[in-house]
Amino acid sequence: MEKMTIQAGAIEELFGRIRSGGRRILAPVDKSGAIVFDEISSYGQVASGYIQTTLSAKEAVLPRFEEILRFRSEGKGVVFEEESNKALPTVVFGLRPCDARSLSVVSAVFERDYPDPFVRSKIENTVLIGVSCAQSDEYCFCTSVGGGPGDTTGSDLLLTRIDDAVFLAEIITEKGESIVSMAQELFARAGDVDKNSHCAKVSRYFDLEELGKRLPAMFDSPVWDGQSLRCLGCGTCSFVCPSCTCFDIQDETDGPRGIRLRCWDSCGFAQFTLHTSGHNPREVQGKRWRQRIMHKFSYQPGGLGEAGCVGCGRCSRACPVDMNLLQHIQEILEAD
Amino acid sequence: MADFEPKIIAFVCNWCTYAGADLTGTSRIKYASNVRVVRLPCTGRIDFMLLMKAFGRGADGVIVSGCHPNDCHYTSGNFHARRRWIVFRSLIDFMGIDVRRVHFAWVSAAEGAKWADLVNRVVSEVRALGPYEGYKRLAPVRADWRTRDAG
Amino acid sequence: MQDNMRRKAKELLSGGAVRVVIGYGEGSGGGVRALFVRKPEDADRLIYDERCVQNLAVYLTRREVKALGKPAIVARVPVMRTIRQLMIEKQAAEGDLAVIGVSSDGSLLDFPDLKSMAEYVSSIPFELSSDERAAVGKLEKMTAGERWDWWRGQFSRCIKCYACRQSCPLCYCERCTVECNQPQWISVPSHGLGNLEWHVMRAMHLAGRCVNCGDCSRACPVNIPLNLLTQKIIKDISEEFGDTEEYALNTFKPDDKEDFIR
Amino acid sequence: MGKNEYKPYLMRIAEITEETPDVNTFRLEFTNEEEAGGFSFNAGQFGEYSVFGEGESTFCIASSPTRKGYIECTFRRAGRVTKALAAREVGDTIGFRGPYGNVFPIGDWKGKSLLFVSGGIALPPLRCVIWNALDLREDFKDITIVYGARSVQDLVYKKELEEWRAKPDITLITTVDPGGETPEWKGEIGFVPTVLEKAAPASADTIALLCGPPIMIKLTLPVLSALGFSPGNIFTTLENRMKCGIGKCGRCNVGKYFVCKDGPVFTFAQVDELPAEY
Repeated sequence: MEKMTIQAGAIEELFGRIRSGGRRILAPVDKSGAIVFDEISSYGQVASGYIQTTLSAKEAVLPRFEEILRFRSEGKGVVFEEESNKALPTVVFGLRPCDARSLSVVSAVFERDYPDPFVRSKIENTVLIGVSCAQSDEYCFCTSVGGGPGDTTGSDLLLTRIDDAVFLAEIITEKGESIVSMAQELFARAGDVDKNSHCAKVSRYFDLEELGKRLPAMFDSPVWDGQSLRCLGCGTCSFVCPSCTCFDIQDETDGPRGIRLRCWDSCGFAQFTLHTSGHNPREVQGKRWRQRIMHKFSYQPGGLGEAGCVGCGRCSRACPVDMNLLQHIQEILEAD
Repeated sequence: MADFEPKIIAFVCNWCTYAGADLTGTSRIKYASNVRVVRLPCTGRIDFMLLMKAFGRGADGVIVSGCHPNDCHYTSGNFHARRRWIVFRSLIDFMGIDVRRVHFAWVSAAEGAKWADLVNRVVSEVRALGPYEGYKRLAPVRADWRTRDAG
Repeated sequence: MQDNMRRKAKELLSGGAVRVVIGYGEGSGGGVRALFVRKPEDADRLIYDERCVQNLAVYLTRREVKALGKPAIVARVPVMRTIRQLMIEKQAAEGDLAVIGVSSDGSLLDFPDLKSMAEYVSSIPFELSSDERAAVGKLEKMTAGERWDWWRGQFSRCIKCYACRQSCPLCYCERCTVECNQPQWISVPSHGLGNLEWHVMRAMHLAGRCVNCGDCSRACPVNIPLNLLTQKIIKDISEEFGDTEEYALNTFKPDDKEDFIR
Repeated sequence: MGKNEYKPYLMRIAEITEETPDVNTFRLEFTNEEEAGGFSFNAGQFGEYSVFGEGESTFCIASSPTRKGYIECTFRRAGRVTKALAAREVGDTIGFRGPYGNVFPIGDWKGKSLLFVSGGIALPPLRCVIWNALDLREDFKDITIVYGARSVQDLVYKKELEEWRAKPDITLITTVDPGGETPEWKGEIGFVPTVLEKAAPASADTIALLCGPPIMIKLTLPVLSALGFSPGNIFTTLENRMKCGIGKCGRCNVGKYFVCKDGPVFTFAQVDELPAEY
C-alpha cells in the first residue's frame, strides 16, 4: 500500500480530472442540516464539521429504489424490455472507514448463491475515496466490531487529514491507483507519518465474539421487550444503516407498460413477516428488535462470516426515541 | 404539442351530477369527450386519494361535482365534502400541485347544460395548461430515464 | 417541580392506581428518552426540563404498552391536547389513564379525571406561534411553481422510513392506508410519486386532528419540515371554520364559505 | 451484466382447474422451448409466480419432476397477486422463476413406507412427492395418505383423490371436519389428528410427511410421536412470507436459516432447533 500526500487545495483539481474522466462524484452535502450523499461538481460543496453523515453511502450500490425488470403486455403475451438500470461510473468521496467496510457486507449478501448483477455492476463502477475520522462521538463503536477510525478496509483510496493544508493519501487498490494516476503531479511521496495520531480515539466497548456466543441462548430473554418498549417500529435504523440490505419488490404500471422495482424494507416494520393468512411470527416490537440484533450479531456472522454492523452509530443518532444500539449491546452483555 | 388532448377524470355523485350529465346526453348537447366520468354515491364519498390516484395514473385535470348544498340525497354528504375540499385544495396548492387543474362544482340533475359548459370550460383550460408533465414524470415507470426525474 | 412529579408517581404506583408511569428519563447524547416506571423506587429516575418534548401519548395506543396495565402519563399541554383528541376519537376513555399534567409555565397539575384535564386544555387557545405563522406565510407567498420545486427538494430526501407516522400519537391505525395493496393507494418505493402521495395523505388524515406537537418533524431523520403541512391546515381550519368543539372535518356548518366551487 | 435472477420464465396457462370456490390449480407450459428443455426441479421446490404489474407470489411446484413439459401450482385467492392470478384465463402469460429451495430427499427413502398427512390447501406441497412416489411405485413399500379439510367442498384435487382411492397399492383416508360432510360423503368425519390416531399407520421404516395449518401440525405431532415416528423422520415445508426466494430480501430469516434458501423442506428435528419465529 503506497503512502502519498496531497494538498487540500489540490482536491478541487483532482475532482475536475475525475469528472472529465467521465465519473460523477457523490459526496456528503448538507441539506437542511441532514448530511446526505449527493452528486457534486466542486470540493466547496462538500459538507464539513460533521462526525458522520445522516444517510450512508450504501445508496451508491443499493439505491433506495431501483428497477429490476421492465415489461410490456401485448395481447395475451408479455414482452421484456431492456432494463434501464445501468450503473454510472462513480466516485464516492468522503465516506468514513466504517462505511467503506460496510459495502463488503452488502456485497457479500448480494454475491452469495445468486450473484446480483445490479449490485455487482454498481460496485465495479464505483471507486471509494474514504476520509479517516478525526473525531468520534459516544455513538461510534467501530473498534468493537473490527474496524477503526483510520481502517483502510473497503476503501480504494483513504485520505487522512494531517493538518489544515495536507492529506495523507493511502492507495489501497488498483482503483485507488487509477484515481491517483489521473493527477499524478498533485500527489507527493509521503514520509513516515504517524497516521493514528491524526485519527480519533474510539475505545473498545465490547467483544464481538463474546456477543456472538451469548446471543443464541438469549432468544427468550425479557431484555428484548424491556429495551423495545419505547421503540415506535419505524424503519429509520434500517434505512440509515450502511449494512442493512433487506428489500421489498413492487410492480408499477402505466397502461400496458410496467416495471418491477426493488426498494428498501425494514424488519422493524410490523408487516415485514405478516402472512396473507394474518399470522405474523413477529407480532410485537420486542421480537422485531430482537431480530435486528440477532441477525446482525448472531445469524449474519454465522452465515456470512462477518457481522452485519460496522459500528457507525447512525441508527442510534437517527432514532426518534433514542434506541442506543451500543448501550443496548452492553446491557445484553451485562444481563446474566 | 398542438394536438394535445387533455385527459380529464370527473368524479361525480350519482343522484345529481351523474343524472345531470345523463340529461346533457338526452338533450343532445355536445361537449368535449376528454372527460371520463367516475360515478360515486355522493361527493361525501369522493376521497381525496381518488384525485391523487387520478393524477398519479396520468390525468391532466380532475373535475369533482355533486349536488348543490341542501339537495344532497344523504342530507349532509356535500357539506362534509365542501369542508374537505376547502382544506384539501389549500393543502395541495400549498404543496405546489397545480390547482388550476382541479375543478369543483355543484351540478344538479336538471342542469344538463351546466354540465356540458363545465366540461368544455375545464377541457379548454387544461388544454391551455398542457399535459401535467411535472406530475407524470414523478413515477419511474413514466420517468424519462435520461432526465432521471423520478428521484 | 421534578420532586413533586416523582412523589406523585410513587403515590400512583404504590397506591396501585396505575401499573406504569410513562415519563422522561436521561438518554444518550445529552438528550432524554421515554421512561416506563413500574416500581415506585424507580420513580426517582423521572426527570423534567426543557429537553422533555416528545409527545408520550404515542405510547397510549401501542399494544406492548397497553399490556403493562393502566398508565399514568407525564403530559405537557400538547400531550394533554392529544389525549383530549384521543378521547374524542374513542381511543381513550375516562379511567383508562391518569394524567400528571405540566402547565406551559412548568408547574405540576393534578386532575381528578380526564374530563377536567380536557376542559383545562380546551381553555388554552390553540393557535400557531408567530414563527410558525411566518414560516407558513413564507411558503404561501411563493408561486405554485416555486412551492412545487421547494417541496420536491424536501421530499427528494424522504426515504419512507415512516418515523413521522410512527412518532405521531394520532397515527394509531392498525393498518395504515400505505400498507393496503388492494388497491395500492400509495406507491411503496420512496420515489417522487410515492413520497408526494404519502405526505399529502398523511397531512390530510391529520386535518383537524393534529395538535401541532412537532414530533413528526423532530422524528424525520433527514429534517423534512413536515409539520409545515399540518400547520398550514391548522391555520386554514381556524380561518375558514373558526373554533369547533368537535374536530373540523367531522362536522360542518351549512353556511361554510368557499370561493372556488362553481 | 450477469444473469438477472428476477427475470422470470414466460409461462402460458395451459389448463385451469377450480379445486374449490377460491382455490385454483394452473398447469403452466413454457412459451420458450429451450427454456423448457433446460428446466429441471425436484419435489419440494417452489417458485415465484408473477402477474406482471401486480407482483409475485410464492407457491410450491405441485407437479412432479417425473412428469415433463409442464409444472402445476395450486393457490388460494387471498391477496393482490393471487386475486390477479385467479382472474387469468387459459392462454394468458404469467411469469415463473425458480426452482428455489431445497428438496424432499426421496432418493434416501427407497424401500421405505411413506405416510402423507395433510390438511386443507397444504396437500399441494405433498402432491409433488405423491406423484413422484407413484411414478416410482415399486421403490416404496406401502403408501398411506391421510388428508382432511374443513368441508367436502374444501378438498383439493377431488378427481385425483378418487383415482388414488381406486389404486389397490395405496391406503387413502380422507376426512372432513365434523359438520363439513355432505349426505353422500363416504370418507371419515373428524379432525386429521384423531383420524390419523384411529388409522394408526405403522411407523417402522416409514417416513412421514406432514403439511397443514399451524394448529393441525401442533395437534398431529404428538400423535405421530405416539405412533413411534422420530422427529428426524417427519418432514414438512415451512410457510413464510417471501419476496425474493433466493435468500436476500430477509423476510424468511428464521434463526441462521433463510427458509427460502435453506428450506422450505425441514425435518421436525430441524424445526425443533429453530427459534419459535415461523
